[in-house]
Amino acid sequence: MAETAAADKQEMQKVAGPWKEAWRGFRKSKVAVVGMGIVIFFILLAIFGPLFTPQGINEQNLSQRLLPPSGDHWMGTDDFGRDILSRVVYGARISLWVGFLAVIGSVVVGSILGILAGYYGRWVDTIISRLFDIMLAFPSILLAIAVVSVLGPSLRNALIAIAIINVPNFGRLIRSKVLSIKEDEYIMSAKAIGMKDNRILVSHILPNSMAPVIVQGTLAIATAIIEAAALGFLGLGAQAPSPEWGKMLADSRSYLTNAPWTMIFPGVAIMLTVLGFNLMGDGLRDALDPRMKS
Amino acid sequence: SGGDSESGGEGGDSESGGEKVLIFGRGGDSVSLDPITVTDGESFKVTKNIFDTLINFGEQDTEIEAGLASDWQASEDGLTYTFQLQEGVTFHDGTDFNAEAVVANFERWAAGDADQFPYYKSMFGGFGDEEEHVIESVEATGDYEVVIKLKRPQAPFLKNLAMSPFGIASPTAFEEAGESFGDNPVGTGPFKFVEWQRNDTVTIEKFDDYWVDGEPKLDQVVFRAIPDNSARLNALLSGEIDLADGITPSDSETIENDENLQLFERPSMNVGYLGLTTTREPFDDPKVRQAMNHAIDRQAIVDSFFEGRAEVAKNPMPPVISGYNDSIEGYEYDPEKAKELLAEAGLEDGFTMELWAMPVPRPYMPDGQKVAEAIQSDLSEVGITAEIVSYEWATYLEKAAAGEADAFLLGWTGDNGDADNFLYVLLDQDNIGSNNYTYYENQELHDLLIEAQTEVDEDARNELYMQAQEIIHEDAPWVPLAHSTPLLAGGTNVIDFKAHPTGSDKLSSVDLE
Amino acid sequence: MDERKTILDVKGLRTSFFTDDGEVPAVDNVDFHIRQGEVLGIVGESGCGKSVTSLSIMGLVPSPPGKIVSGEILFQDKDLTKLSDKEMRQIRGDDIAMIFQEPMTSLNPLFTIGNQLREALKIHKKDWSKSQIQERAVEMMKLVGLPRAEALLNDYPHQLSGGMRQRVMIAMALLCDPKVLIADEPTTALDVTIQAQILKLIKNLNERLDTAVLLITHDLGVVAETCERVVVMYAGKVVEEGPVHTIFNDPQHPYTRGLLESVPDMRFKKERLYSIPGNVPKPGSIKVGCKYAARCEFAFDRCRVEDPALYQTAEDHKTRCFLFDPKEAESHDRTVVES
Amino acid sequence: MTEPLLKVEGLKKYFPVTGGMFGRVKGQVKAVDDISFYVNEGETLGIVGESGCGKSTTGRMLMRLLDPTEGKVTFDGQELTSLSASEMRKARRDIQMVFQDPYASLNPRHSIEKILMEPLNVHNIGDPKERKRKVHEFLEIVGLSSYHAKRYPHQFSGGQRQRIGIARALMTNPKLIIADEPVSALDVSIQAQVLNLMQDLQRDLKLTYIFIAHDLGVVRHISDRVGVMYLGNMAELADTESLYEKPLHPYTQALLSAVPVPDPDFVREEVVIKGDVPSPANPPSGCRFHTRCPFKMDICSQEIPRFAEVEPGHSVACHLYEECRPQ
Amino acid sequence: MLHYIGQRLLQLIPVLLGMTFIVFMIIRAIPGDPAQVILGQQASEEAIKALRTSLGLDNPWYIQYFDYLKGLVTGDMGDSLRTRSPVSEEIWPYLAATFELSLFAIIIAVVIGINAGIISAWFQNSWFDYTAMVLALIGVSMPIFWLGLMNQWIFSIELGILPTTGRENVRDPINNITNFYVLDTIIQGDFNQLATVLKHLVLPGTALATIPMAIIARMTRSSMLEVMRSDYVRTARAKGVKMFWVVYKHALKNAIIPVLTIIGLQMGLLLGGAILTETIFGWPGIGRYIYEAIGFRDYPVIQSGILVVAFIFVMINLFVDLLYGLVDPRIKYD
Ligand SMILES: Nc1ncnc2c1ncn2[C@@H]1O[C@H](COP(=O)(O)OP(=O)(O)OP(=O)(O)O)[C@@H](O)[C@H]1O
Ligand SMILES: Nc1ncnc2c1ncn2[C@@H]1O[C@H](COP(=O)(O)OP(=O)(O)OP(=O)(O)O)[C@@H](O)[C@H]1O
Ligand SMILES: [Mg+2]
Ligand SMILES: [Mg+2]
Ligand code: NI
Repeated sequence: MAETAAADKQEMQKVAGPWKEAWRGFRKSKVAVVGMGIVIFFILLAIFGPLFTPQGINEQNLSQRLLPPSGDHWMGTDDFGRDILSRVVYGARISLWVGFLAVIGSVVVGSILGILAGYYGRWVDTIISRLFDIMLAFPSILLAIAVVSVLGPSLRNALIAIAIINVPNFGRLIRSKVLSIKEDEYIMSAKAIGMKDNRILVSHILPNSMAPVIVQGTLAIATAIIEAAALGFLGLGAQAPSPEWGKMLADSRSYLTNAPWTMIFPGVAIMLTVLGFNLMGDGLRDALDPRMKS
Repeated sequence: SGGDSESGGEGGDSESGGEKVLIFGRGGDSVSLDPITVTDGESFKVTKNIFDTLINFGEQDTEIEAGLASDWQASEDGLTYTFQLQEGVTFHDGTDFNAEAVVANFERWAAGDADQFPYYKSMFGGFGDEEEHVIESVEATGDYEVVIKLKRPQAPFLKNLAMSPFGIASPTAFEEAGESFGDNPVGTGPFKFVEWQRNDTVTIEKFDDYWVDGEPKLDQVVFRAIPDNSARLNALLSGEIDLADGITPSDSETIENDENLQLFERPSMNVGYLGLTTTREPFDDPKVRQAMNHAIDRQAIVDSFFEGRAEVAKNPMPPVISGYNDSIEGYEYDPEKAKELLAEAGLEDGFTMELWAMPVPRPYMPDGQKVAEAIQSDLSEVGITAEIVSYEWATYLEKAAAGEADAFLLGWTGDNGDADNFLYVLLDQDNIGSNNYTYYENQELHDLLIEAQTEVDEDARNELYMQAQEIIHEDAPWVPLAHSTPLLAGGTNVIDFKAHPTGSDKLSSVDLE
Repeated sequence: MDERKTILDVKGLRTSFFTDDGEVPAVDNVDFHIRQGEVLGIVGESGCGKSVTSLSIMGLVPSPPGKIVSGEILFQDKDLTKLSDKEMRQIRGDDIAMIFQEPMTSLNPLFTIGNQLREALKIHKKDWSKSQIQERAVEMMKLVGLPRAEALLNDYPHQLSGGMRQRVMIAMALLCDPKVLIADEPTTALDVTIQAQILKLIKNLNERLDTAVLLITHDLGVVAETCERVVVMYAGKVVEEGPVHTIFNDPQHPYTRGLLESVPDMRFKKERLYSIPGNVPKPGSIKVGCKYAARCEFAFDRCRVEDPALYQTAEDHKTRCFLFDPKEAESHDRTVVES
Repeated sequence: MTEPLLKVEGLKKYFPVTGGMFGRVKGQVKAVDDISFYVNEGETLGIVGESGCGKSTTGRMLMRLLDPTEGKVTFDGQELTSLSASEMRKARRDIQMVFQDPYASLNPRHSIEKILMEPLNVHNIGDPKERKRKVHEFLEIVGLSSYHAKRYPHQFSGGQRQRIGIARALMTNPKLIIADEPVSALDVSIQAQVLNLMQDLQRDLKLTYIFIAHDLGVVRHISDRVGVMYLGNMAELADTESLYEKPLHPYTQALLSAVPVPDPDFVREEVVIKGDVPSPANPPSGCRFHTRCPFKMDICSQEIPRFAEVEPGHSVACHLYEECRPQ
Repeated sequence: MLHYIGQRLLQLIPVLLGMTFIVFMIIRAIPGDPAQVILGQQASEEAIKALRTSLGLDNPWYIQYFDYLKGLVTGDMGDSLRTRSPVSEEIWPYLAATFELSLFAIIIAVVIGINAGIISAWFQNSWFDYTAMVLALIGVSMPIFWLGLMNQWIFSIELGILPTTGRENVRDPINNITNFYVLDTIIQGDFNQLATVLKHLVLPGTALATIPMAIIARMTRSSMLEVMRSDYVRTARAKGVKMFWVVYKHALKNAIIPVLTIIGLQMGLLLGGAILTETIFGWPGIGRYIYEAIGFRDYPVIQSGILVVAFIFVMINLFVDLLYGLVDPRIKYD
């Protein structure tokens, strides 16, 4: 007995909270770590990359148009003679920014609506759920296009549109999570202690419904980046001369035949970033969602 | 690349029975095939081949030539026109073309309203008894003679008649069809209407009884809507279409390098410009506007984004139009000069402005966004910070018309090749709120332009326009950028295709090898 | 000595799970045998390896991460661990059948009872006609005491109660007259009154059909009531094996004794329950010595460094404890244990 | 005779069964249907019954975690059923609960310290320092160490978690603890530890227990009096001795005879009942047990038997004993 | 069952009503005058005014809204402002085009996605599993417009084996009966034409199928893994059932339920969300129809178009819910 207690005590030195535990699980998955590596790489690129790029992002040099990749321009130049590498690097900032902000926006709004619906139920639930139904029945890209048309095309408005179309996804997720947690025994025990409803909401329900939101959020960042690129591609997102990747693709479409590098690199950049978030999201899901554990 | 028109995805089974079918890929679908009801070029591209007009434009210019009217005389005062009509012409429905038919068409048009027949209103001032209606009467004075009387002289009258909207339709057909005439058009043109699949294809086929001998040469023409420029080019490369409209200048190299393809240039009858809203600071100061003119390197823009397939503009109208003032010296690219002018205007530190760029390619400006980027970079050299702004096309036009833009890219394609259709429409104070987006106002200019509208003497009229251009040059409400040459491309098997400056091409003499 | 033939003989079975933390031996060197027509019970606390043992016999250890590392499972002199997948399939459900703990989830909810019953027959009785198969299914349903057998065959599992479903499971297992029936906690999920019915049924069938039954449970009451012989497992090992009377009346291993004493008895009120201190160890966490040493009152130094063997203490009675090592008997007085 | 600590009269809970588009009520599950009992201070009342018979529902109604459909609960002279929500929250200081599933009843994201501190925070007991001390004290009391405070639930075994659950219930010094199957999920050896702990605590802290379980052995071991529930009704309630030695209700008899006894030599008389427990959504008429009862009479399917004393301290709801009742 | 369908349809009414209202408000909040767009840059002011009046755009919004609703009740979805023909007639060919494309795409996605998911789950952690799942991840990470362009370039320009755009060979058009060209050619027994139509479907179809395929594969895999661990699969194996049948009979039927939802959702998404693909591949579909209508501020087309797409979306989901009932006997509709 004494022995076990000692071992017990020793084990206890590494106090691991549930998040730490999840992190440990996350680290075990190779793909997830690769995904996080990619994401971190792009985040660092977004923060520090522009400091090291060979050329300013908007520096035009019409005499150097459409040069293929070379020692001077690793990714070649575009139709303004701008260095594509510099623009792709700077583009990371825009895409990540859009991804994060749009998702944070939809998570915040979706959480509020979802919690209201899930916790208070009755007519609040009915109204909010119907609203989600309506929004989900919309073809989302059309909804985004309509929203951008109303607000005018710009990166900010594209971001708002993406945030809006993602709200019902998070709202529903949180609603269902709240509904299921509400029935958990520890909620019952909190009530038995005499805790007030709103306090239960804040200290028990909210933190416990966050795991799937984090997973979904990571994956949603990936989709948001693609959606932003799609809007940029349609001319409804970032405006010239911003080096947003989707816009870069749209701008260089006509050079696909004679200057393919103008299309390949921004495309690959989108794909890699999105892949990174997807890998990471998968890893997080496995780490945070005990159902997925084998 | 493997893009000769016989291979490609469709394989060899495409040519059924040796018929000559031309597939014409274009950017959009037609709105209606009743030419009088529409204003869009994509409709006219088709109706031009179904309908003939009394007067024709030249093959590749806007000189007037005989059409369904084989001859005509104008009275001295310019108020009466007598037309002799071509005999032996029949409509596709078998009915005869004659003076009665012409009168019936005019009557139909005059009985309409601006909503039904917008171009009639624009070109002839109004309808029926309205004061602004230029045409007083249209009478058949013989089986093949028609007399048109005007209330006041209209200099471009004959050119107006040559415009596609005024194609002569079969009275029997339009009376019978009523509203749905646009779905079953019947004219005298080289091709008969066959089928229209919305947003996809319009098919027309050879009219065997066409009144011009030996025409048309093709058996069938299919107009195919492929909105995406690259997709359209791809379709051409893979041989799915024979002719493609709206080729981006940057693709011209690809086409020229392909031995199976040829490039067609559409003679320029347009202008692309940067409008400076004269009611907004600081563009209310002519000095600033001139400075803008000096600050922008048009040649570089033309070289890069029109791939050289445009002429640098110095006037608001293209040189092909009579009355063009070639003696004006355009503002040369001179950033120093621009800075000086700005300093004179009290803006030595530059200023910040919005630069509006159109979201869609137009014939006069294949890529507004890129031109804007180039301008932005030029302006930054002289200390002006321009933020590029774009709206959806409909919003763009509305907002620009409301004077909400500081500076905006826009352009114009001539309807009838007349100077009036550029200078008056775009820069006269009468058209503020409409096509005069810069809100530019100059009484002297206004007087000149009004006078020119009724001046029948060609030389005197040209003189008036020369003067007008000088005034505009000085006031500089625009930075005229370019007169572009819109591009088309086709397989080398396409023979005798002549692109028309108005944008609608008659395909009666085109042949396929 | 029992004269019945040994039908299944497990020798030195070791089944491990290869996880991120390394090899976890869930079943560690387990030996036991079942004779024809006998009911053998395996008891032990949660996680001690009962299910893994039974799955090893069936060749159904989830793999990866599980694997039979060593040992033999002799069924009618064939070593099951060496059979090919195909050969094993022919034995499963035919010669050796199994029923599981959760009757609620062990039937496929999307197929009718009949479909699932007939499936086993279709696999193992290839030459049977449709009507023969149907007849057999109905017969088995009746045998396990289900009313309206024909009609029930067209029902889906969710239309049945837990007790009925467990009966269906039993019927399914017995369809092909198996020689061995493995029942892994067949009544844990059921209420006592239903449990009594099911246990009675199993016992009846065992007597009537002469099927050997391996009954796995953690309930000592169930063992006492149903089994002839008992195997007690602790942390992946067999700690004691013997006839049911011996085990309950004269338990030898300290764990078995502790276990028996810690169960509240319904018949009388114990003043205070005996409680074994500490927790059931996670498998693989104790690397050296006797796995029970840390919780054992009688543990001495040797227990903590050396793994005891299964000592034969009487005919048919074996114990894994140094107290019963004939060598230890000299230095340790047996009375210590008996007091 | 002193007033009992808790008195329950005519308690009912009907759950509506909803369905369809506007959540129309289609029927009712009569989870608890008219039960009455009392608990004296310092004693343990055991409640047994098969799955779904309404044990947990009863327990929850006592604390007003579920609002009763009908009936009265009087605790310590105070009628709980008429309290406002905030008054009830205060009253919960004195009644606490221990739950069945040691894995689901602790918030996985809170440390043990936080979990144990919560009741103190909620009821504003003591200052932060005192609270911490109290947490450590109770951890020791339930047989854990104070160094466990910083850990999280997943790092404990089931038995340890159940100790934590008990510690939490004790934090506010309650008078009554409702334990809803506190040992069902535990292994036998661990179960004994927890049962012993609960008995020790009762002795030391003068607690009153309502002990819900389905294991008749466990209930016998810990209870002073035992109530047997069947399908939302109380079938029988008596002193432990009298109930186990001389069960009156046929259901109790059947239940007792069905429990396997860890003694291979034990032979008992068999009272076999057939079939399964009917659904509470559609309970049988009359006596709810009549569908399975070996002694069924005609009256059983027509009339609901009264739940009343047949002997002092021994109540039963069965028509068999109707005559021998003291009027 | 009928009762259930009736109820679901009833439930649909407020959703669709809310939807018409939201669409109505959103599109009217878009600046830009339909009359101006229809008549074009060159039109005179009077012409624009006259057109506004004749289109009823001068009425207050609520009158316009109620007029629109009134029309809807009688099955009239309004007339396109641009072409002046009834939307209800105009929309059908577009809808059919998109439906054919989406169906083709979803069939590819389902056949490949589900099987890949099953095999991945079956041979968990094998090289097939890893490859399939990495491909699936790349699939969902790829902007489809980029994929579409690349495919177009490779398969039709460089290799010349597949057509780039459109639904048929324009030189040899098919006889249109139902607007579903595959169906039309089959009805007419013209298998050369059928081959042509299928060839046209390949590139846009695969571009469109990529994401649903990846999603379905991933979903099937995780669903299968969960089911494969279930007790009843163990029961089946204990009976001696062959692994193939364990997977394809016992596990698949259970695993397919959550996948069905995804398939329904994806099919719905494809219907309205194929704008980019339709643009790149010159496919005369509903997405582009609505997108262009937004450009033209063609209010009735936008409203009715979105309404129809949403309606189909909801109907597909209803259909999926009913399918559950077929697959899962535990679900009863009443
Ligand atoms: N798939 C698996 N992966 C890893 N470890 C496993 C797996 N299955 C079982 N184990 C481990 O093997 C040990 C024995 O498990 P087993 O299921 O045989 O216990 P048991 O005696 O049947 O318990 P219970 O009474 O709870 O059914 C457990 O400790 C468990 O952790
Ligand atoms: N929230 C609820 N809504 C509807 N029915 C409920 C609800 N909670 C419980 N029930 C039903 O009430 C009946 C009694 O449930 P309860 O949980 O009290 O049973 P129990 O005796 O505690 O069973 P167990 O031994 O399984 O815990 C059950 O039939 C159950 O289905
Ligand atoms: Mg087990
Ligand atoms: Mg319960
Ligand atoms: Ni070639």
